[in-house]
Amino acid sequence: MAVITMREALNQALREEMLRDQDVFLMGEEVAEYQGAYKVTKGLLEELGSKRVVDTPITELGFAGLGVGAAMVGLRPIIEFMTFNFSILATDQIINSAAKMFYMSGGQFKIPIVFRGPGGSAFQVSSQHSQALESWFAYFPGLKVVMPSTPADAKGLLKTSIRDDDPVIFIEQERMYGHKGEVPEDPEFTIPLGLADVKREGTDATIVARSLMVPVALKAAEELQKQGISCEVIDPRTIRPLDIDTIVESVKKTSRVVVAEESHPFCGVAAEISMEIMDRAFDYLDAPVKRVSGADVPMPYAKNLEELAIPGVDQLVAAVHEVSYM
Amino acid sequence: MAVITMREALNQALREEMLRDQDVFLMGEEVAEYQGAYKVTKGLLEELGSKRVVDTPITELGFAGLGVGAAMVGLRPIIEFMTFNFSILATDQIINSAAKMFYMSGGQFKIPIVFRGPGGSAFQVSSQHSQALESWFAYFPGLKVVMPSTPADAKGLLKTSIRDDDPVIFIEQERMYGHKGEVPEDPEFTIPLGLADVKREGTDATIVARSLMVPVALKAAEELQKQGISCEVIDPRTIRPLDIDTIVESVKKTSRVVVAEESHPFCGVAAEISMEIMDRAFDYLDAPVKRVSGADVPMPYAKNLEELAIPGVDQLVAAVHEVSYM
Amino acid sequence: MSKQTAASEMSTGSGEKTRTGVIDQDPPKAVAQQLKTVKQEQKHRVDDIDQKTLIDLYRQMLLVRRFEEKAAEAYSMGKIGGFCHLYIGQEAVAIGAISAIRTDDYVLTSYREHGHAIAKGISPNAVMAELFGKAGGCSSGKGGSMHMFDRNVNFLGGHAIVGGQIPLATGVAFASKYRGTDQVTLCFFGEAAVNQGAFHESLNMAQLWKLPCIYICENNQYGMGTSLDRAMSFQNIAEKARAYEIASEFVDGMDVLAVREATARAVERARKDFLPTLLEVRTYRFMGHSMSDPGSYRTRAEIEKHQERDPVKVFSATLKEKGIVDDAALAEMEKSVREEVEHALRFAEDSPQPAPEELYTDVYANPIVPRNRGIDSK
Amino acid sequence: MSKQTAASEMSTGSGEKTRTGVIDQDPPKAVAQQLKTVKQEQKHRVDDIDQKTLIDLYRQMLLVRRFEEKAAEAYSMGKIGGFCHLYIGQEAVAIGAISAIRTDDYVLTSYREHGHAIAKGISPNAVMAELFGKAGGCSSGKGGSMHMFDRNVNFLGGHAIVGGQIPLATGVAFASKYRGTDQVTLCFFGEAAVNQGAFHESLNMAQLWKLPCIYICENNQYGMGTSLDRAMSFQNIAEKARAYEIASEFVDGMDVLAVREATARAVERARKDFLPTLLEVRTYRFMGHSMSDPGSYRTRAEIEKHQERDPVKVFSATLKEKGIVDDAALAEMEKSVREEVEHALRFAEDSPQPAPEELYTDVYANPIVPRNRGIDSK
Ligand SMILES: Cc1ncc(C[n+]2csc(CCOP(=O)(O)OP(=O)(O)O)c2C)c(N)n1
Ligand SMILES: Cc1ncc(C[n+]2csc(CCOP(=O)(O)OP(=O)(O)O)c2C)c(N)n1
Ligand SMILES: [Mg+2]
Ligand SMILES: [Mg+2]
Repeated sequence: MAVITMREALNQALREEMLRDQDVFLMGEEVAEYQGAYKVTKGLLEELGSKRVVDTPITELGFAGLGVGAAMVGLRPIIEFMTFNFSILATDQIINSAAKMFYMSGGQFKIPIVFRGPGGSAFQVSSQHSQALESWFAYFPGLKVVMPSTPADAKGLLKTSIRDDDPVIFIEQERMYGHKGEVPEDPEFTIPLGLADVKREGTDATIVARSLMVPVALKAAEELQKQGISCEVIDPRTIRPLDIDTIVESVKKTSRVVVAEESHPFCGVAAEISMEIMDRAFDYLDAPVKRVSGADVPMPYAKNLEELAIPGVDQLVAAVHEVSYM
Repeated sequence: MAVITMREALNQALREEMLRDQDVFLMGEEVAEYQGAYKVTKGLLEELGSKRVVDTPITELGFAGLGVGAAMVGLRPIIEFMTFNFSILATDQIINSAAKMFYMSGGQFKIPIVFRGPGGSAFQVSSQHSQALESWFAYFPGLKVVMPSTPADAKGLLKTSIRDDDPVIFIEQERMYGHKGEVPEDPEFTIPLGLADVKREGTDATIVARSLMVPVALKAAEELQKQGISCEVIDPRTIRPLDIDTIVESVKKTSRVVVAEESHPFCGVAAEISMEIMDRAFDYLDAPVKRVSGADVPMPYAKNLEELAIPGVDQLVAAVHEVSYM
Repeated sequence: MSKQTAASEMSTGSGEKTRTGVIDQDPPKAVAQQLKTVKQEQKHRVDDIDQKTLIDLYRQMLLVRRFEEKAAEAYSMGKIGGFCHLYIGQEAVAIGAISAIRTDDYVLTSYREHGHAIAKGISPNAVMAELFGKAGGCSSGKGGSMHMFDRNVNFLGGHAIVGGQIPLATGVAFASKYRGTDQVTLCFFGEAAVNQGAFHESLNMAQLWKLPCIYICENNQYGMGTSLDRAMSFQNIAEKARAYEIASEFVDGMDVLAVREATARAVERARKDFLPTLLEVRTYRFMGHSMSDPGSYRTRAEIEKHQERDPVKVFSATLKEKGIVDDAALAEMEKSVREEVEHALRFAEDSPQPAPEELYTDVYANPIVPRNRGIDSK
Repeated sequence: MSKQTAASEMSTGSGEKTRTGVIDQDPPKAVAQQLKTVKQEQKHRVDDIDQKTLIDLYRQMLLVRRFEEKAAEAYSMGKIGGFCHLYIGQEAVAIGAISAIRTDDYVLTSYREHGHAIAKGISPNAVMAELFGKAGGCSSGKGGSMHMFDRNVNFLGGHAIVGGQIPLATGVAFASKYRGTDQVTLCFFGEAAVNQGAFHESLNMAQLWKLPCIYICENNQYGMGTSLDRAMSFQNIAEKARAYEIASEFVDGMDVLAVREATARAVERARKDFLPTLLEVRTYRFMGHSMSDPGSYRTRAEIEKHQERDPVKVFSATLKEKGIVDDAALAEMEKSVREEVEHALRFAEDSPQPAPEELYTDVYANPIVPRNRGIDSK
């Protein structure tokens, strides 16, 4: 297997699925001639042509809705938001059209669309350009929400998302495009949605982490191993539907859980996971589930403040100590 | 004290605060000449004039942003969304402008604005017109979120919200406008934000409920009383900031909690409350916190399905039984 | 040429000029067209169309009118819930426009869509059952008055967020061009939707990419209780097309044939050259915004003036004057339409409620067996 | 009259016609104005303005130019992070326009705002320190390059969502009218923002309610890598004002005096009659979209052609030719500007980082002592 970046893995997934299915097209700001603001769509215009790879005006509500309309009649649009921050302008079409169409038409119009792009914290771009929105979308039945943390997951999950018949919110962490990893070359390599991955096995405590927090959690687990604490690191990968069973199984083994997220805490995914753990494994818990989240403030620009706003290894280590009553 | 409807209580709050402060104005679709789609703004145009009470085009993003701009230079806009469903079109201005302006300007521009209107489930208007968005807004630091459940709370909290210097999302339950209750007449009657109210005292179990679920919870508590189970019903009233202390105090007394909400469950307010309860009162809990929420589906139109989608007394009673291991 | 009949020319994307059916260049508040003039115009148009089509058009308008009168009755009796926006007065728009397209063409519209749904070919039974929230409804009872859908006749809703259908329709048209089919899309919306950003964003994309979408603004002069001039700084909607270099026409929405002809011209451009068009169709709703609207924002006299131009009456008069129908034929049609509506009502009443388990179906097309269960009240 | 200097007339809200500074009616891709003609125009304008103002305008343009060159240097050295959008080439727009208003008037703009911030009166020190993310920055280090604010000079940001500032500015103008002050608001945005719904919604409200807002579209012909004609179906932005019945002008953005005059005309309408105006100011950015843009979507030759009309050079030439400055004076200004920029750099470097506890301040103006604590990582 080749070692490639998350960016390249996503590019491969797009390319392979577009070659495989003529109904798939890619649309967004600067996806074609500019090769993508983050270069995820590099080379696609040249290979697939301007019918399949379409640059849009800056008109998020409009082209998101256009994508949903095209999906109603059977195309399979991939709508890139230059960043998910701008998807906020398009939420009406994502929520009121994409998420509800299948239901309100009594099952007549499925919406096979992927909304994708970078999300989460970026590098020093302040609060309008640096925010995590997964819980926001995951709240709505009708949407699926996917957040890969490795190049292989990125590729396999994006391919599955494109083949899926429902609207999928696919959030790529803006800081992780350069992360490298081994990625299968088989064009039929896919990863099912709704399946968590145990990124590291362990016995003493469970860390549930997604996206940018997965490498942080793995580093924390290494740290803790040195101290004799064996951590299991679980990456749900799909936020909705959420594979709570895998998490609960781990909790039954470890009895201690930390949920890490770079998002704001209030009504976030960690809260949802904790509630579910409590519901299904209450008697196994030796300590309350501990949440380690991004700061409950808009993202500041200053580098030192920004660093403080995003959870790091130390905080995870401290949290595991806390649930271990150390 | 006079017994009046929620609608009238809100109308009083608007009128009193607009008479009190010339900087307060009210803007939205059909708020003036039509007297409000739900008649909450009845009589205000006549009494206060068209400078203070402004009908807008159907242009939610535009007039929400206009309100934020006016607030930057010291006016105190009240922006009515005909229903909060339409606020989805305005989320960019609510989140990226209103919620973040004070922070990203380093504390220079406060945004004293109230976004208000009906929210939650309405009567048979299907999924685009019947949804609960409180967790959605409460996720963002910088916003305050208020949801009254009685006419008195509605009046007192709306007055406080208008006087507050931060952006407040004020959600009135669409089905509750006709609900009646005693309301103080004192024009200085206000209720602080961030303060929960114990709507009923009890010793055996705690039901946390907001908005439409409060009367449901009170009925369930009555039912349960007959069965010899004494329930405490707590209404947080303000979702953000959340008065978790009052809830935790109750839990320490009852050791059993049900959180009721008509919203979808995933990443909702009940999840947040449960996580906080677990964090602060883990050792007091005799059972996992039980969530009773609206169905995890878009709201259907058909009356029989709609009824199934919204939690009722029976479900709350069953949930209290469950946490009581009955 | 009198002002009323002057053909004004509007610029189009390709520099070409289209004929327009302009009947009234006065600002919106101005008086409606004289009844005589409309009928005059309509009589000329009749000559170009075969009798069967004319009678068919009339019957459809009558059907929609009687259907909605019946729905209003059922609503008042509490058999229909929620919002219910009647189309009475505007029938010529949906029926004229949709008569100019094929079954495999697409239609999207707003919440005021009973007329469009029936015109596109959904049976009155299925529309009425949907209003009743029954399993036999065209959206299985899940959509209701504002969300009618039917895959089989390419009726793509029924959308309740003002302006929301405009980007969607643009996408449907995008798909036709993408696939190289010659299907066109009709997108209906009210004049108040023009103030939404979605309108602006969509028209720009449609002309930029030359998409076969026909934007039909049903200018009934009110958005709920707000008259056009209180919401829009420049009220000539057809002219706004210039900001996007889109072809446009101003059309008399009380004349079913005028709407049909203008739509046909737009359809030709769309089918052959993938070009979009904006039609501003001036019409008027005779009823309140929805069943619960007291309607105090306009006078009885204003409504009555417009009712003189009732599109159903005007058309029946034209057909009679032209000798295409006689009183007996009209009475016969009235009877058969009333029977059809009665039948729809009975169908709706007899149709079962959706089964309780339907609450949980149709959320996902690929439901991933939830490993997480029990997170809601079920 | 040659095409380049023809004064075209645009309709305005009140039916009145305004003079325009139209210099170029060709579609955007067409060649830029001949250098000679611009200078000709500018020389005429010089005569109407006092020397001190002229020199001041020049010095400001030079200051912004040198400031940004220094910022680019610091960025390359890693002292500035995030996005950094330079204004080089467009200086005449912000400086010309802002020179036509008072300190108590308001300015809002996009993320490309260093020039506007300095022109409105924020000290280069505070702007540079903000770029450095330091406590001495005009937004205390919390906003960064895209979010400069200064309450004291009514500089209201610095907004990073394309089009987001347009409704905000409309609201600021609403407040001036509400209070009956004669303050006007300048709202700057790029031409790509015109495609956003927010533009459409705002202009409609501004003209409907007659708000004293001046919308200044800085048409630099590219939105990131997308040229105007690839994103907008009808590219004459000034003309789009007709869809709202708003007054508009097309202005040469390479001539600081042309911008100043056009703005002054708009300001008069706004101050006296609360009327909005749309100015389309044709300009060009000489650098990439942001510091990280490789810029492969346009040729060196294209950029160089526009650089011949470099607004700073054109203006210094005009001033020299008119005898208002000589080489010595120019050199002196250059020196003092460079010193000012050096000083700003030192100020920024010396300014402390925000204290860690600042992470948690300024979230709420009325912080309600959180009864819930510890929900985040602190
Ligand atoms: C985004 C949004 N805002 C507000 C509403 C409430 N609403 C429903 S219809 C309507 C008036 C629309 O008028 P128009 O577009 O002219 O269509 P008409 O009702 O006249 O057919 C309003 C304000 C809505 N459904 N969606
Ligand atoms: C809503 C939104 N979409 C996309 C972006 C990313 N973006 C930032 S600037 C820009 C180009 C804007 O071009 P224009 O409005 O012409 O202004 P200019 O940069 O030329 O000054 C884009 C696409 C954004 N910031 N906001
Ligand atoms: Mg209307
Ligand atoms: Mg530009």
